[in-house]
Amino acid sequence: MNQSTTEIEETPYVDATQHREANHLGMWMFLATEILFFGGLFSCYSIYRWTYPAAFAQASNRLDFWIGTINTGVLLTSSLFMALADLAHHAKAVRLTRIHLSLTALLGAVFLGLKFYEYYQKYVEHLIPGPHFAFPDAPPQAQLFFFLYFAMTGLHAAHMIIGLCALGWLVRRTTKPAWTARHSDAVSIVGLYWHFVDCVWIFLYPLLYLAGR
Amino acid sequence: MPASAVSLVAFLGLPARASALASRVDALFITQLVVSGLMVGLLLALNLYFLYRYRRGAKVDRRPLEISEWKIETAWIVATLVTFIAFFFWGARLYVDEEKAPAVAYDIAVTGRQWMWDVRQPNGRREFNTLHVPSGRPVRLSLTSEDVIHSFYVPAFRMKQDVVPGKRVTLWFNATREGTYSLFCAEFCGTKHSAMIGEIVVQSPSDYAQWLASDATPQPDRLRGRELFAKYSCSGCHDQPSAIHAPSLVGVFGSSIPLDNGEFVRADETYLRDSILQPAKQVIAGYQPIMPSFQGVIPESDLLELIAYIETLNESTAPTAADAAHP
Amino acid sequence: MSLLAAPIEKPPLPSYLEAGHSVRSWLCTLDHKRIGLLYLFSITFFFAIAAVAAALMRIELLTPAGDVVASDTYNRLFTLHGVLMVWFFLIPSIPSVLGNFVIPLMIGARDVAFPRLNLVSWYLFIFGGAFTLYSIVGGGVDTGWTFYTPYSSTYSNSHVMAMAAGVFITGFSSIATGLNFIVTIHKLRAPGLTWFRLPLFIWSMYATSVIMVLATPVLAITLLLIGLERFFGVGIFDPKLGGDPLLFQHLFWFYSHPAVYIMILPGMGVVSETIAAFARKPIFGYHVVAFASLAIAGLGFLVWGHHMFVSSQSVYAGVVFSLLSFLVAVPSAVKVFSWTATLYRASISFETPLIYALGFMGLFTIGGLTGMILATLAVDVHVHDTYFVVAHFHYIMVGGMVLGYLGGLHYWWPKISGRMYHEWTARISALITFIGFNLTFFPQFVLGYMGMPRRYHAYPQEFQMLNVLSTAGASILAIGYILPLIYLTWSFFYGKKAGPNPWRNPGLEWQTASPAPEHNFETTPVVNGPPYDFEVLPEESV
Amino acid sequence: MQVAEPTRKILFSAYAALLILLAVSAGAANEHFSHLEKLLIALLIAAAKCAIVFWIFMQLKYQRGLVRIFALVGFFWLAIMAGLIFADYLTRGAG
Ligand code: HEA
Ligand code: HEA
Ligand code: CUA
Ligand SMILES: [Cu+2]
Repeated sequence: MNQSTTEIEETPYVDATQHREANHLGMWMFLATEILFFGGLFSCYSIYRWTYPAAFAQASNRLDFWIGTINTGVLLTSSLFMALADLAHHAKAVRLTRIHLSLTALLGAVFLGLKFYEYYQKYVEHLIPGPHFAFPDAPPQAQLFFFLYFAMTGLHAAHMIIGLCALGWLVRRTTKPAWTARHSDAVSIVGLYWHFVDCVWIFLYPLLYLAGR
Repeated sequence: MPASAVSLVAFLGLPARASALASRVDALFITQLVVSGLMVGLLLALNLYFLYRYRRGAKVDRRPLEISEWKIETAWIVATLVTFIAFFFWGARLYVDEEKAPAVAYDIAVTGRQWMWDVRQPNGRREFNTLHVPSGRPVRLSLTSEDVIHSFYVPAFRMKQDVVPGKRVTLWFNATREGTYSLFCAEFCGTKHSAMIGEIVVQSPSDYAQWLASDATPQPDRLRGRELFAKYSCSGCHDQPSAIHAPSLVGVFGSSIPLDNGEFVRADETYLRDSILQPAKQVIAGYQPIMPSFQGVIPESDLLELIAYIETLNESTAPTAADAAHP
Repeated sequence: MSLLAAPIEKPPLPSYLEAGHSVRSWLCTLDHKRIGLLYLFSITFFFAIAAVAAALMRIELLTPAGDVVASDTYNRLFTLHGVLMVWFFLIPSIPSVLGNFVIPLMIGARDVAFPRLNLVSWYLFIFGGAFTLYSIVGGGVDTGWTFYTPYSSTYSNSHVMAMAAGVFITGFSSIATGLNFIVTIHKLRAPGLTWFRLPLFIWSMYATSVIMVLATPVLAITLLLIGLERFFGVGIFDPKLGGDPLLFQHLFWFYSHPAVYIMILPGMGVVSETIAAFARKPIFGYHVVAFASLAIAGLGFLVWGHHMFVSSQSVYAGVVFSLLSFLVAVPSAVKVFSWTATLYRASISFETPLIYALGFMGLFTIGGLTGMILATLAVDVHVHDTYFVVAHFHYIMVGGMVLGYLGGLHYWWPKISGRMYHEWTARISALITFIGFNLTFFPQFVLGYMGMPRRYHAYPQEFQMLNVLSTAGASILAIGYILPLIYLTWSFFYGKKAGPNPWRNPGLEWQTASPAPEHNFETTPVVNGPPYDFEVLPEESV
Repeated sequence: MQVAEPTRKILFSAYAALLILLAVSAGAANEHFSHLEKLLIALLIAAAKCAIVFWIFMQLKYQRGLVRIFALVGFFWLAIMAGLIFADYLTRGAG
């Protein structure tokens, strides 16, 4: 405990390993809360899909299969780059880290772009729940589907935006040598978050886009 | 029930018991009270004794116990578990019994809405915030709500059932004692939740029959309604099958109707009235606006009976050939 | 638990209270002890508002007619009371105030694992509180603390959105605190402090944190769905679209039943500490009591359906939930019995914290046993949503947890303030609370079985007698609350100096100065024995 | 502080597996299976993809027991929630 006092005053930890382990444990615990956060929505979805299979199938077919599929691929690729960034960061390859992080962010942005285009489409087609919702020949429960669709993908998109902010912050950090030298584990922590958000989409894709096929 | 329990009831001021279920629930409740009371008494006695005997400064033996803690822990875990499981079975048994309505029961429809209970007796007689029932025979209430969740609660029957919009639930009881009992709404439902109260009037079957027949207020008459339905040629299009593409009205009342503009409306009385007087205002999705307006054609009294008639249409009362032949 | 090598006679380190006096040094502090105090002030503030609401409700209920306030006002009062008491007072009470203060001290750490997150958590709490206050000032909310749909989502004309947002944000404060505690307890225990050397308060706080972390997100998403439903005008709990209001209830209670254990486990932890401290004996069946906390936390997630016995959920589900509710009561029973057994062959002195703990035991037992009665299907059909339920949860939450909180506050007060409160005033005030409490809430059991529904602004004549008793009790209870507020504040400035270890307790938190120094310990303590080892610190006077 | 971590090769193989699974999932959805079969296929594939991401990308493979438990705990609790809610819906009207 007799290291440089200023450093130790800042943290409650005895050494860097303890600090790192605590950070990881904390992040995983946070992800567990996220599972339950999204889990509430997934449970609602499951109950209604089970109760109104036909309405859900019919409504699901109004989603754009190809955008959904491509977006899944985009996210998976971004996850790969995120993992590579972490690797590069550990190897102290600053430039490579920065490039990988930027690519991750770029793909994330592509995903969001496609997503918002889809939202726009739905707006044009009057598929946004509310007074202007119009879906001729469909049972009322189709609106439930679209409500869930917007709630689930919207929440996911919000998480993506937070992830993008975190990535932007990391990219800026990589330009600061002092930070890189301290070997913070911020990259792997943000990485955990990013991968997790990816996993949410992995489930959203079949449940929303493939339900009616 | 033992005599002591009976006096306990009087002492606690338990509400009147007016259903077959009431005394069975009370018996269970009082047993639980007695067991809990003994438990609290025992703990109190032990604690006070220990507190006094082992107060600081008292000259007493304070050596550690010889028996293993695990044995003692196991003992009381098992003991509580057994007691609890016994109570569980007793309570569950009563509840499951109570859920199964007898095959033959007398059906009364009750609708909850902010903030009143709307009762429709089997012969169509309607009453508000009062429910007349015959004693000594199973009565089955079929409950629904038009807006938010309410809860139909009769303390004297030890009965309660939430009334949920969008679904119909049943509740049955066998009233054993004649008299007037409180009816409460037990689920918070807004401003006048505490005013959504009423009375249950339990009458002998003959009194009840007399009350039912005495019908002071004019009640919509099903046959008369059906007559009007034919007279104004509603049946020509709406009775199924029909050559003209018009929606069936069976079960329409209270349901949610998809309109051609994508919205939904609840088919309440206002909706039915509007549909008759201004049919073009709200057109059901998938139909053409071909119905003529009856504004000024149907007098108000007839209109009321027509609406009342449409409200009664459901699978079991759907017009039959005999009905159709009647006028 | 063993002692530090060196006695604490050296010139003391500056206490955490002296480490800066500026406003900034408080509002931007990362010290868990200061954050604990920030919470102490905030929850006292919210408690006062909620208590005034309770007082108004009790005054209204003096007479059967709804004559003091309008029915809409009354509905806003109990919603306000319930929401503030649950989310802004009781849930943060022991965890965020006492837990924050003593967990690091008890495990020999310098701070919690994420000090910055800890501060963020307080700001979230305040931010959420601000939303809630806004919704109150703007006209209030009338849904009850349970926010049942479709009333809350479509029919209520009140500030549901703002209040839901307030609770939503505060939920994240709760999550952050729980997460912090879990990681702290896993990672920052002093050398030698193995799991079975931990004080029972730490076990119960660990169990509490698990619930906070795993249940609260579901509340968040549920409130979000209500917000969306109000915003769009349609939603998934809307019966018109085929939505099911019961689904809302499932989600709400999936959080809120476990949440009631957030509101009792910390109290149980405090009781374990104080009974051991003033009986000068380890808690009987330490291992069983420790695991009972975890069992309550785990099983507590499986019983939420007992709030829905008459909601028209399936009969089978009702039966299963009833059975599980009985099972979750067993570990609570184990604790009560173990505390009693601890007193056997003990050496008991009647300091205020012990009096509160004894009050807890009695009132929690009564509240718990009536919980068991509520879990009994056929009986609950009758007493659901009556004053029987109101009495049940006040017995546990006020009689149990609030007494536990006050007891813990007194117990650790020397460590927090460095001073002693006036012992006899405190004992008498504990007694007043106990008497006032019983007078307030016992009549409500009877009212409930007689059939008086809850959330009633006006009620039939036959219920008046007992309601008057209850209101009378509440005014006595009020004195019991106001007294500690006065004498504790007084003692903070003028009380007798306490010294590091006024209770001569071997717990780690007592092995440092009072008030604790900024970084808790001069040297990291090393532990080499079980907890509650009173032999090492004999009472001088015996 | 040296921590075990995946190699580039492992990362790329995981990525390849993910893309193949995505293709299978998209393909199967357009084949002639029944709705139930499609749902099962889709969910199994999603679970597999999620497992790969957790195991390799999120490096659970290289973590100790405690972290693995924390990673699973959320799923376990979600299963409790969904399971008991379904227990209600599946048995409604049966009694
Ligand atoms: C801190 C809060 C807290 C705690 C700890 C509990 C604990 C328990 N609660 Fe309570 N409860 C609430 C707060 C709490 N409750 C609230 C706020 C509501 C109302 C919500 C609302 O609608 O607004 C509620 C409502 C509520 C209901 C629904 C009532 C209704 O609306 O119809 C039920 C039903 O089962 C219930 C049961 C239980 C049980 C079985 C326990 C058990 O955990 C109790 C276990 C303890 C014991 C059993 C005592 C000790 C045991 C012994 C000494 C054993 C010896 C005895 C024998 C052998 C007989 N509670
Ligand atoms: C943590 C929990 C907690 C606490 C501590 C309390 C404390 C109290 N509660 Fe509360 N109560 C709830 C949680 C709690 N309650 C909940 C969750 C509900 C359900 C809400 C709902 O239905 O949605 C409820 C509902 C509830 C009702 C039922 C309302 C209804 O259904 O219509 C009643 C009725 O008597 C009541 C009374 C009281 C009283 C008398 C106290 C007393 O302990 C308070 C005593 C205090 C005072 C009497 C005032 C003290 C005064 C001051 C601190 C200074 C103030 C200064 C001035 C007046 C100038 N409560
Ligand atoms: Cu209707 Cu309360
Ligand atoms: Cu509960």
